[in-house]
Amino acid sequence: MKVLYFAWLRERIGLNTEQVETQAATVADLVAELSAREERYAVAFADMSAVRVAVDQTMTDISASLVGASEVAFFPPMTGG
Amino acid sequence: MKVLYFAWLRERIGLNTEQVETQAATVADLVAELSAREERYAVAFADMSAVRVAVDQTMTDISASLVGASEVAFFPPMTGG
Amino acid sequence: MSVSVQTEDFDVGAEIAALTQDRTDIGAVVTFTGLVRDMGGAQAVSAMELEHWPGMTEQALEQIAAEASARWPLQAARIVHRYGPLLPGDQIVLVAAASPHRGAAFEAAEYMMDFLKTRAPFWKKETTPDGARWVDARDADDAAQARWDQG
Amino acid sequence: MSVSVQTEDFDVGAEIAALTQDRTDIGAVVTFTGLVRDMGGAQAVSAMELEHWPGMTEQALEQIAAEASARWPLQAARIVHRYGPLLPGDQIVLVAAASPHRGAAFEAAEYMMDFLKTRAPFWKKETTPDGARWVDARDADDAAQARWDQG
Repeated sequence: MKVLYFAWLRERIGLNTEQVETQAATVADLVAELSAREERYAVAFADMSAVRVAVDQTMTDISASLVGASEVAFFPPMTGG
Repeated sequence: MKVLYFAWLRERIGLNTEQVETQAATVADLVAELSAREERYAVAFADMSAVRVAVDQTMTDISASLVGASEVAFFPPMTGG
Repeated sequence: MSVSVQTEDFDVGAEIAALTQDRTDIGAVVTFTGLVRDMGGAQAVSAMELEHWPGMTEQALEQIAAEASARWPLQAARIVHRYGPLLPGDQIVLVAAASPHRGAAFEAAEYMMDFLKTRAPFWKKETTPDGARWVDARDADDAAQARWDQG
Repeated sequence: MSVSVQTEDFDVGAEIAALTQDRTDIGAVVTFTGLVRDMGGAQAVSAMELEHWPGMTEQALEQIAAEASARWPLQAARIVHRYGPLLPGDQIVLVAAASPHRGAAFEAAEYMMDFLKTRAPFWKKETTPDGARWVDARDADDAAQARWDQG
């Protein structure tokens, strides 16, 4: 699974993208798995109400299924314009 | 009294400005006086619902007083922008 | 706040640059540019002549810009209106509003356009295949202006 | 309909000229230009860094322009958004809408800005006297976007 991080998630995790070996069935499972793996993920994902999720470039939420998905992106609410 | 004409009023009357000797007490009196004087005024002022009036550069209507006024302008509704 | 009544064309980029130059407190600039269309109602338009009331026009535009500046927190308001002979595709009018926030800039620009349509002493004459004709004022423009009275 | 995501500055006059070139059927062009302000909330801002999601950003902007074009009778819609390092006073974003009539051009430009604020994958980081900080999304921007659902 390709995982992308933007803005302060990228900074806290220290990566903008990585390839993750996972069997997580949902985004929530993936978040739990990463958070258990290393402190920097746990810190970044501490408040998921401040985190937005896209699966295969479609905005969704933490309950979304990862079955058949190839890319997950995590980022704060957008502040363009 | 200085009298100004714009757009099709200017074209029908054939002048953009003229000095008129008048004792007219109101704009309506001036319109009647000019219309009686020459056909071109009568034609221009035939439908006063299509004519707007400014006295001393302030928008007003045909019932406005001319006492103390030095300038009257006649024009169709504005179409700028 | 500044207005120009001129025969020359204008450059919207240069106008925005002049409004924002040496300032770092402006967050939003909204511009409206009006152009001569090749159709007036159902008729083809090959040329347009814009007549105005010199002296009075500048006053009317200044008043419209001042009213917008009083109603919204604007850092700059600008109106440029051309007169004289114009062709389809030519720019006629520019309205620009600058503000810290976008809502105010949008509303002020729209307000200035609505009042300019009904309150600035300009008259348009179009050349069509049937000859030249003076453009009638549109009821829709009066309605657009009137809606600001309720706000 | 076209969008650009770029580090370079843009010229609003040139953008309008490109939209209207060789056309005589456009009556109205509305533009919104967003600029970096020297204040973010109560704090002085000395610089800004705009991060985005390459590839996804272009798609999101194209969708916003397409939605506006479907909702209003637009003859052209254009979005330019910069990314990378910017300074107070710099232009960040341009939205432009061209239509035969002014109401549609105003509404479409405002619609595109409202959706761009909440739906385009950009993130702003400001440099302040207390250090750098990521800009929070504003509730007001969500509300501005939501109002189009009722129309």
